[in-house]
Amino acid sequence: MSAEDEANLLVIVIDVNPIWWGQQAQREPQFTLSKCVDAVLVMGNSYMAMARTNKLAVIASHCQDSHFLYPNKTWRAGDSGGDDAPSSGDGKYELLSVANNLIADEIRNVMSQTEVRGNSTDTLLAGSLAKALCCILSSKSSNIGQEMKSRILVIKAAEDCALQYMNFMNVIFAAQKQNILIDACVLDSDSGLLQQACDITGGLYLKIPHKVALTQYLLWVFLPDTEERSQLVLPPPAHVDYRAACFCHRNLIEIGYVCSVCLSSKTAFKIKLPQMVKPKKKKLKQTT
Amino acid sequence: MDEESERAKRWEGGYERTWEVLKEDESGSLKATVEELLFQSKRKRVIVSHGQVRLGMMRHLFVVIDCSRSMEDQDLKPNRLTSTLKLMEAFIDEYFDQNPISQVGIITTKNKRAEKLTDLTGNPKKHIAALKKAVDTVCLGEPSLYNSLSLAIQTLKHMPGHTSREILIILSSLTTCDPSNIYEIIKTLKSLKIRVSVIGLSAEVRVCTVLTRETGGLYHVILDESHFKELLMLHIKPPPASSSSECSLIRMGFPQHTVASLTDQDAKPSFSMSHLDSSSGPGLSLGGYFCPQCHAKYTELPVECKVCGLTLVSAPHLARSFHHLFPLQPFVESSVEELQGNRFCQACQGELKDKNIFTCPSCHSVFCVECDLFVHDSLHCCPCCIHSQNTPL
Amino acid sequence: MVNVHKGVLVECDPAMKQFLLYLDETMTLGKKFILKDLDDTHLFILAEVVHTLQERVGELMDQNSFPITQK
Amino acid sequence: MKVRVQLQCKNLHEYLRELSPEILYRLYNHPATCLAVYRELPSLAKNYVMRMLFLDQPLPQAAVALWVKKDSQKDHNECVSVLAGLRLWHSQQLQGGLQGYMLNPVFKDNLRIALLGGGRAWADEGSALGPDRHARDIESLDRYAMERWEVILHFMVGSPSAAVSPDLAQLLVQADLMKSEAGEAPYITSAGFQFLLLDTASQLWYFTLQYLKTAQSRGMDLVEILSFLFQLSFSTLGRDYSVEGMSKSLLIFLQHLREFGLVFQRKRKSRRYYPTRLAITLAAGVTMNSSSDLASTSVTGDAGFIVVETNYRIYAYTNSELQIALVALFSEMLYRFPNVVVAQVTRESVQQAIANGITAQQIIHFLRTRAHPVMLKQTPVLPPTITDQIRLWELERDRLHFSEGVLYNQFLSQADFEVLRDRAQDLDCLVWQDVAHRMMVVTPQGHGEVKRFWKRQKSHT
Repeated sequence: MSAEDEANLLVIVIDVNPIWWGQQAQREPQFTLSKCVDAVLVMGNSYMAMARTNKLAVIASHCQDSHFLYPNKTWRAGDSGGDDAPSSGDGKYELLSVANNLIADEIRNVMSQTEVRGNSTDTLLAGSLAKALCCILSSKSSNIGQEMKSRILVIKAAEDCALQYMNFMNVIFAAQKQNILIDACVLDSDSGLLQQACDITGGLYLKIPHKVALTQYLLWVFLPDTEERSQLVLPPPAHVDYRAACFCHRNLIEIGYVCSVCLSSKTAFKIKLPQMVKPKKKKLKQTT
Repeated sequence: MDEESERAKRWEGGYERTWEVLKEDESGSLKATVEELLFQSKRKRVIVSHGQVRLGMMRHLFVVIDCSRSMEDQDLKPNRLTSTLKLMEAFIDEYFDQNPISQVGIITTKNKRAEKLTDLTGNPKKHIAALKKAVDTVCLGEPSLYNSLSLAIQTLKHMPGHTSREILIILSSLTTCDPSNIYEIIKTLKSLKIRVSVIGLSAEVRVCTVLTRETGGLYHVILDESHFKELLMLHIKPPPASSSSECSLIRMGFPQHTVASLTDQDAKPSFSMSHLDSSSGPGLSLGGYFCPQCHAKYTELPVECKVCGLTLVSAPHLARSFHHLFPLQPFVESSVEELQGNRFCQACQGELKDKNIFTCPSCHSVFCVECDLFVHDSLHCCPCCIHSQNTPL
Repeated sequence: MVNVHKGVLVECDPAMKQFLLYLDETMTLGKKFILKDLDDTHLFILAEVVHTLQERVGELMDQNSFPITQK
Repeated sequence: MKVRVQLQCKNLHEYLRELSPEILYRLYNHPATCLAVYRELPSLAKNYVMRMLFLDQPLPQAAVALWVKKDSQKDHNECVSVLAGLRLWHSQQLQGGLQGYMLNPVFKDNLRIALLGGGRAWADEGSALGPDRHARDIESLDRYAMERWEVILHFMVGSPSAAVSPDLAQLLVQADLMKSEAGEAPYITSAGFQFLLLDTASQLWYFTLQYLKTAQSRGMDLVEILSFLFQLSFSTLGRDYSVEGMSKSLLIFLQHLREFGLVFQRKRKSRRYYPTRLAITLAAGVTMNSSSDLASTSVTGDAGFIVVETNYRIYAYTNSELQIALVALFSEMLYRFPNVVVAQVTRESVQQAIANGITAQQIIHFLRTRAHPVMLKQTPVLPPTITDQIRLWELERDRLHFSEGVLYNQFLSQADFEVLRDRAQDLDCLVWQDVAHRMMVVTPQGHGEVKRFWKRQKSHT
């Protein structure tokens, strides 16, 4: 049993990419964003109910922005709740109903206020993870003397965004340094980036076969903390592809050529074209 | 000694009249100024980062550790040698974490001789094992700068031109016993583009000043153990490459991790090539990384294939060094009073309580000190800039 | 034939037992009170002397201990 | 003749396990109880419950056993027995003859309600009454709670200024913390002394347990008040709740809680009440066993204040009469200053305390848990000379160990001795034996039976 002076923090990052969810609603009307948020709420409630010291944060990852759903800025600033805190009027644990209402309100705000600009269709997961790390760090420094174990759970819907590769890797290494697990629950197609994130930080990666049963997957696989995970039988680690992608055609390669200065990798084919090397050199000269 | 090297003794001046910095507030308490000082010291390390320069990403570094009699001095606890070796272990770990495709070798010098403790390799475990063993070394005699430098040169001069060749000397003694003119070897070092840096444990020595100035290295003398650590960590960042150094493409393999049992049921465990030379540990395992060229098996990366000589790495290893190439600009510090709107850190959503805030120059988001430090020290990317689509790369 | 005595069983360390034997021998309590010397750490004694015996032991302890503290 | 009684403090599960199944089932009818019970489960068991919470069919036992890895089978068995002991799940025959597990449906429904909503509200919100003109902030609530609780403790140590209601005084007597002779003011018992040295959370839980024990005798419904207690412990600090819809016995209970400082109610007839931190941390006291050393001292946020020096001096930086009285329980007061008292631990003072039924362990625990932050920096927190000496002083009293008995000796044969000894052993009244000298001692209670047996034995032969 966890000691009293040990706090746990779970940060859930939900992918709320409106384009993907819009398409999903047409594909499978029985599993929409609101269903997914409901599942996350059940997961969050179960987590907070487990122990008094369990803390929760929820971040929505959108196309342009990452939005903290809970704890909210105003919630944290004001003294816990106050009189205006809405109450559910049913048998739910008070703290949970306050949190749930907040999350529901916030997500409504996020979805209605942010319009999709331009052609950006990718979810900015790296940014959300970066914010999650900062959030974990700040709650760690505010509870000095308390042992704090934190992990991040990503609920991923849309495709990976190759543009984010570098930032994503930076976030993963920062998480690894801080001993923060990254778990991933993938709804749609496999995500290479998240596979690497889970493998490097020691988290669990699971692509769920039945989206409708999301709640059960969350409760069965992702609710147990690290200690219980060592006791339970859980899905085996994912097979991770660590091959590098060629910088020119983004093919995955087994043997390649790496530039000694910028560490970009090329296929053997490209190296024969001298003009590929030349502009690179020029660019570097400028920056020197 | 010229003007510049005289001024290099600033570390002495830094601690003059420290009491003048302290000022009492109205109630006669020192708390406010002490906090201010702490805040400043937190901030200091962030500022030192150079802009867009070409870096020597593939490094070949020889660390020379002085093991002369003076290493038995007890000004570092428990003594200089133990303290140095402990810090070196941390250095090696961090070095390979940040420069995964680089190599390190360790040389010790004592009794007027230089000895290779470990060869130039990319395997941190070997170095750390050697360092652990070296704790029992008997420190005696004088060090020899000349001998250790020439020993390092013998190996470094064969290293390819696109890599950066470096020597880091941790010197405790104030004297050195050289068989020949040391200025000759400084010339050789310069012509071979080997960069020599020195960390002095006792005081500044003229020959080291010249040595570092001529080869373009850094020369520091430690104040205490924490300063020592800070100075060592300075050498973890790849140094700027000389503009004349070559640039070339290196052949590398990106093996995949395969577990045999997944593919066929009656798989047998096999030996890994990396266990051939070390008798430690059980050599048999089911899965591993297979060299794409010759199919030799290895249990961990990065490694140089023992059979075909191909450097085997994984993509994340390359990615680890990327942040050196795209350093994050320092955030602009300003007073919290100037901020309009609500005072929340954009990253951690915490309230901005400190006097100063930090603004990212490209996306104008504000951050608190803690997040600023974290972003620059470990994250290496602005949590708000990555939300805009036009990120570099 | 079996003999039956009512009394109190005392369990103590050997040093303490010697003290009790001494008290018994010198008739400090006014009479002999040990009914049976059982073994190194056990004695069987009269029930009525238990209280006075405790006082005696307390006194002995007081004599053996000295104030460790100064006021 | 050991006179000392160790204060027994059960934790929540031990308490619940002793209740009859009917009462347990009724208890699980309230979401708050379910949540409280759930939180106290071992972490693995919590996950079991979560996995089964949304299943309506029983799960085969074999499948449940496969949830854990082979080397954690021990933890699994423990979880199974805890869950079964609290009647949170039960076995059920599956179709096809397999044994399966199924969560207690009452518990399942109510835990679901606690997590996901639905069902009836726990209590009426104060908001129905409109905002309170005399609203209390958290700080004043804390102060109030501490004041109330200290009055009780003061009453126990016999401070003249402290007065409590006859109900409470009677409760203290029933809990064996105080004793009262006819017509006299009650005085503290040895259990009471031990109680005083506990930390607040443990005190509160112990007291609550004692209250619950007597609750039925005062015509209260155990289930009702337990549910209310758990409900209180899950309420928000600084919010007001309404007494609307509470039964008469619950209202009496509320008045008692008010006296203990668990809730704040401005006037006896006031329609709203505020739970205090004491009520909310009640559940925290639940987890701690009486044996655990790491009981948190500062539930209410007061830092340690005691400095112990190797010269047996105690410096207590406090103004609280109560704390001074507690220190005085086992030490000799030397000086008294506005913010500090100086006391000295002496052989006499410690022996006095031990005679009062306090153990050396409790004294040391008291000193350690209330140690000044300066003391906390060193390891061990207390000087070992002091702790060892206090223990030695306790042992000193144990130099002689008396037990009343009857000595049998001068047996004629070894067989006779063995027959009688075995009989005494069977009757569980053998205190001591010496086979070589054919002597044995039995307890006075067993003497009659052994004697009769001996007589019968004689007549047979």
